Amino acid sequence: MATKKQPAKAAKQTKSASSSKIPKEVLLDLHRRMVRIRLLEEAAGRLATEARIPGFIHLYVGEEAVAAGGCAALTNEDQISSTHRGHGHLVAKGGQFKPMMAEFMGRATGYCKGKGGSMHISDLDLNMLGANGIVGAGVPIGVGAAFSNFYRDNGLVTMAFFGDGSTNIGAFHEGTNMACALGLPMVFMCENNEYAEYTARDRVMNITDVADRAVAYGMPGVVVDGMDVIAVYEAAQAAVARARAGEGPSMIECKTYRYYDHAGVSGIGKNYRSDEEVAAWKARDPIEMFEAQLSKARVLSKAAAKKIHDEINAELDEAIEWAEASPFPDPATDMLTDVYTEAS
Amino acid sequence: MATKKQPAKAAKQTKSASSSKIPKEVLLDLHRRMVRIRLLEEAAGRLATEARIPGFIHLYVGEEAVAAGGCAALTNEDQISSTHRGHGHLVAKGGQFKPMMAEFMGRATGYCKGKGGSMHISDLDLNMLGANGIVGAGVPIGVGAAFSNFYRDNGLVTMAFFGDGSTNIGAFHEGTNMACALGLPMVFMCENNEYAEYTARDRVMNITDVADRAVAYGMPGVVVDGMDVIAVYEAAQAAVARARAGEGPSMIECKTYRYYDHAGVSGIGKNYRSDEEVAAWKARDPIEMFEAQLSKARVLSKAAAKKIHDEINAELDEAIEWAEASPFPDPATDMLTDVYTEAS
Amino acid sequence: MTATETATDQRIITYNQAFNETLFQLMAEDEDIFVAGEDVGRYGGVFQSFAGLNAEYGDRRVVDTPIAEQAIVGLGIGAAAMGLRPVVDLMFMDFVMVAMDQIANQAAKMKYMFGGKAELPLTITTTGGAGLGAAAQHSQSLEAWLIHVPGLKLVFPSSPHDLKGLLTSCVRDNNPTIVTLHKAMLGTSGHVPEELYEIPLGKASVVQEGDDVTIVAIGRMVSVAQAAAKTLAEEGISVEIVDPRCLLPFDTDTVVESAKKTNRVVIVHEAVRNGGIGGEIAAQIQEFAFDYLDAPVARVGAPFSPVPFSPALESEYVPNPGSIADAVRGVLNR
Amino acid sequence: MTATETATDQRIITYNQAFNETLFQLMAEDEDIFVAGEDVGRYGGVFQSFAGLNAEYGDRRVVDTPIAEQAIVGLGIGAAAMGLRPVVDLMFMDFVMVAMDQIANQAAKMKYMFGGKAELPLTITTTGGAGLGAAAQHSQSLEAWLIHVPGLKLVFPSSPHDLKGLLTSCVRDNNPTIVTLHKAMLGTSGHVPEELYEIPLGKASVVQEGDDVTIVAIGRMVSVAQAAAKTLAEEGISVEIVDPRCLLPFDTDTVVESAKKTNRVVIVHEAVRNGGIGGEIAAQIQEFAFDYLDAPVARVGAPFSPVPFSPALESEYVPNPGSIADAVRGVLNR
Ligand SMILES: Cc1ncc(C[n+]2csc(CCOP(=O)(O)OP(=O)(O)O)c2C)c(N)n1
Ligand SMILES: Cc1ncc(C[n+]2csc(CCOP(=O)(O)OP(=O)(O)O)c2C)c(N)n1
Ligand SMILES: [Mg+2]
Ligand SMILES: [Mg+2]
Repeated sequence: MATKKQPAKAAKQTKSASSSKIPKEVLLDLHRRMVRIRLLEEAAGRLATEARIPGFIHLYVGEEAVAAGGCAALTNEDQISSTHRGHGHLVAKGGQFKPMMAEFMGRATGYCKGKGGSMHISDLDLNMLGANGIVGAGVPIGVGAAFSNFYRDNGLVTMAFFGDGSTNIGAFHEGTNMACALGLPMVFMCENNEYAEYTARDRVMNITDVADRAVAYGMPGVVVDGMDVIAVYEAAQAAVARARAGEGPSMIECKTYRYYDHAGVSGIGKNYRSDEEVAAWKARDPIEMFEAQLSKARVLSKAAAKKIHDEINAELDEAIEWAEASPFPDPATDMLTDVYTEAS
Repeated sequence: MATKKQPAKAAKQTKSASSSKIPKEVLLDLHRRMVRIRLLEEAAGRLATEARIPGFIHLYVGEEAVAAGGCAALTNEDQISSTHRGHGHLVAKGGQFKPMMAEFMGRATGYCKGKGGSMHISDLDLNMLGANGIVGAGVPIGVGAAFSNFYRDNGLVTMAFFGDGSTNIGAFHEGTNMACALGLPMVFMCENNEYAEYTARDRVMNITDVADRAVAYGMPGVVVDGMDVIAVYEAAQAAVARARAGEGPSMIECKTYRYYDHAGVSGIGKNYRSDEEVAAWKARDPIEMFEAQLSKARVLSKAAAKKIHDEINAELDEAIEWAEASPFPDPATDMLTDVYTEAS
Repeated sequence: MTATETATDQRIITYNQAFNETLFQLMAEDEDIFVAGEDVGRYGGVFQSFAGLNAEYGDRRVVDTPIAEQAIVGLGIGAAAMGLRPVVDLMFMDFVMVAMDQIANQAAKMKYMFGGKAELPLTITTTGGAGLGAAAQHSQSLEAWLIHVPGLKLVFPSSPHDLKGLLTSCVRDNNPTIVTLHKAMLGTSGHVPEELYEIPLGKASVVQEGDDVTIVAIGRMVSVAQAAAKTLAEEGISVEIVDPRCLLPFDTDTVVESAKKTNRVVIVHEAVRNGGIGGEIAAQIQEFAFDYLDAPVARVGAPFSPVPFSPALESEYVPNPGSIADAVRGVLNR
Repeated sequence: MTATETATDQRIITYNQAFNETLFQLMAEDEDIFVAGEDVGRYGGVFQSFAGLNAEYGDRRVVDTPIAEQAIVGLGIGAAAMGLRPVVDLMFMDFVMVAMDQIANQAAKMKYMFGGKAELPLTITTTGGAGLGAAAQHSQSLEAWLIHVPGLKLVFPSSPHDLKGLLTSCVRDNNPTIVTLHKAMLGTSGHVPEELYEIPLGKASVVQEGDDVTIVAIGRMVSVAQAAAKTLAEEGISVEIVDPRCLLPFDTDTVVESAKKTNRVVIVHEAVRNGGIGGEIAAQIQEFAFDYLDAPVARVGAPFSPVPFSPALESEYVPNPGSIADAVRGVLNR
């Protein structure tokens, strides 16, 4: 008999703020990124419920540690590619509330002049390559950005965010394999929230850890607690360092959870997951856990944390007001612009 | 630090006819399947060189042990899906020379009435789902056949043949994952001949053994010597038994080699692989090695083997003559038939 | 079952319910039919179009798949080639792009490439069209691509009634068929007989008779054309509306006959006008009714841009009663 | 370099050589240009179109990729968005199906979806057309799909000279462009200036002037139309041939002007006639030259089947001088 291949099982691991040697500014930065995502998303959810935001909206609440921990390991010049659940990625990469809110609302002042909306939110100036309505499609585009870094030998790294469900689609496979074959400076950041829309992960793939897929491409894969922002951050740092050093891609699987429905804040037929399951994950809320850690480590008191929330909420209120006062694009003049780049 | 995933390395293994408990009829059957492929392909190559076969032609010479060993483990009712290099698969599944030759030549008497040619050679009556001009595309179609077996609970198995290069494309990934997720009765049979057209495997994937990819789908993967028909046959038998028992898919990687150019018998710019490399593989010719084993084991003498070659060559000569005497399809009557199935 | 039950032939149900009950009934009559796609099983589909099927027919016949459109269509092809009658779902029509090879290189061509031996009783269901603020990758109408592919059949029903009849015909057909639902019509109600019936593939419907001009309208544009016709009637313009219903094969005869009668034609579809199906239809009309035309065949479609997200843009992007009426006045005032 | 060198402006080289030397020259002048695709590097491409580039510019600028068309196009998109000027190859046009999402949902729409911020100086090269016995999945002409996608530009050169000028314009353009070579024309020779030059995208060429009828022909059909025109000239019929060259954007003006002059038009393309680009062109001609037309615009294209393998079928499947001449006589005898 020929020898069977045995999947290498990955161990999980969790970090705590107190045990870590991470500088205080970084801890506070991680915290702020997470809270900014959370509050933006809660507001967006409310606005969608009130029909003040049209179209589909996919909220990132619960998964903040992934975008925050991943993006904090990057410089502003590094690129990220994203998914349909892209608000969190953009905020973590430095996205501003005003043009985000305006975009959600389809206003001319939005990041995409109202042409993209939630599902295509982007800011290339922040090296955020756009949310994407097609599952998996952001991965090959991220590979292209990583190639440009390799081509220019500029020391930059591209981080591709993607969901567990997206790892079943062809574009994901082609992209990861190409990045590994070409040895590009790239980090593959899986948000494994255990569901693709309303279908549980174990019904559509025969493995428990998405990171096992790294084996297929010849890159290292690690599993981290995606509710632990420090665990994510440290894994991301290591992977980014590796990529920056020219040692090629690696994959990080973050075990995480989305609190709301696949789209919007609730939806029909929510029987695809149990209330107990949701509660168990919420009991490990990434922001609450981190705030408790920070408080214990005397980095950030509860009062100071509350002040940050309040500040961010005020910024959000202002952004919402500004966005709602913003004009819609004008079909007469704006419909056919931005289709082509004119010769200069 | 989170734990790194380590690819499980597969051991290679080789079988010899003498040590095996395989019945004599099966040994002779394996031999005959291989020789039938070899001689058909040599003839097809000659005819293409003489422009008696039009279009593209991808020869299977050197890889006979894979199709023969794989298909010998199947019943007639089991299905196979194929690739652009499909002649060998069809012969191994019972394909007849006359309609094959006629198809290569674009005659109305061919398997596909001249509409498909080499790249689409097929016989659904033999449960051969067609050669395919699109790399990787045969895999999902094979998954569909396997699903029909599962659906009908008929105990049949589908074997998908595919090249090393094809494992880099999305359709392969989607198909294998779906088969594993649904637990379908399927065997994934990789012909790793180390090249995709003119590009070496190690330049387009970062792993040595394609079977490592099985890990990503949660199925067993094995590596066998693809020049050793018994090794292939035994691995296939085990995988087929597993699938038939309802235990789901597995992957077999056969290390093999094609003797001729990617397409046709030679071609421009053959500097993509060295003469030494070709010679080294030819020194381990699957048919010569097997005939030596059979002779040593007193299963088939050299003279008897030669007689088999001669018989098959005679059958081929007849098929070629028959095919060349066959009519071409008639544009006036045949062009627009077979596009749709008419209501009955 | 989700159908509202009143007197059998007076029943009013929605477009989405018509889809759902038709699948229920077809699956009951034919054991070879199974359904597969993303979230179509336990959840009942993202639009609940498949609601209840999994509970009734189980995981074997109503299959949740991974996100893998190529493999979903491939699953259908291989199973159909083995004699099953698969209904596979591609959620949004925009996703045909991800599966285009399996649809157009494999499913459509297999029979021909195999010299006739393959028979593929495969149905692909999907939702097209704009109007929900779903932006550029979830709002397209791609029928023009599909009619260019020999081997396929394609329907785009404009009412719950037609949906039931066309879906039935497609599922029972022994060729690869594609049924496009309009996602903004899912809640639209209409009269639908309870029992299964077929609408022949390739037979247009004259939705409304008229004398002055013919509007050929597709999918949701049929009701928009009806709204335009109402306005125009007030101006004394009598509009005939033809709904091809089946886009491949196409009922050229009915369309040409209408053109010969009214001598003026406006074609309306939601897809981008350039390269849209309107070009093919216009070319056929001028070919077969050349001497009858009093004005060039006009086409109304989306402007040459991706589908914009903002409702402010999208509402003008999609043809509306005003733009259709303008086009009608255009061909009349010539 | 593979170019045959004679006097600069008298040089005769092949279509394939024109492609090759143009890439050499463009890469020499712009460090941001790289080439990527299957076997385009060390081997020089399956048709040797990329021969020598890898040796000259190295593995970094001439990249062999895995078989992964989605990732090949994605590689181009991401790199282009970051300011490089990628040329990515899809070997056979049939393979656009495998990469359709990246081409039509991503590359074409990114700029619009991002409110204008993205600039994608991306060029996709591929080979279309039948004639080599390459059967149903290696012989298609899919231009009709691509012209339906706002955001793309598409050229289909009919001579070595046009190939050089159009390829240069496409690579220098700051939008996603697709350059379709005809695989049966690779060995065709013609006069090609040595230095780089541009042919504006969206400008048709009047290949031959005439009075009685206009043939609008695409790609390899231009030379086939010329052959037909020769026969027709012997019958006293004077044919004007217009080659759009660029199919998106399309030079409606030149085509319509010719139609107004000759009053009769035959459109010829290799793709399946139904849903082909001929429908769009015919619709535009009847729209803008309605009062000038003495006969319906005729269309010659492939019959409604996949491309057959057998040369006996394929030679009749593809429009030929005879079928074109027949169509011309058809519009004249009306
Ligand atoms: C090609 C494609 N198929 C299907 C969909 C519909 N869809 C949108 S999100 C989604 C689930 C994605 O799951 P995952 O990748 O795990 O991301 P998550 O939503 O959990 O963040 C699906 C099926 C799509 N947008 N694109
Ligand atoms: C989608 C697609 N891309 C590219 C090709 C061109 N092509 C044909 S065979 C081949 C190489 C396939 O390599 P492998 O799978 O290893 O099979 P082998 O030829 O070695 O048997 C390529 C790239 C194709 N036919 N389809
Ligand atoms: Mg998920
Ligand atoms: Mg190979």
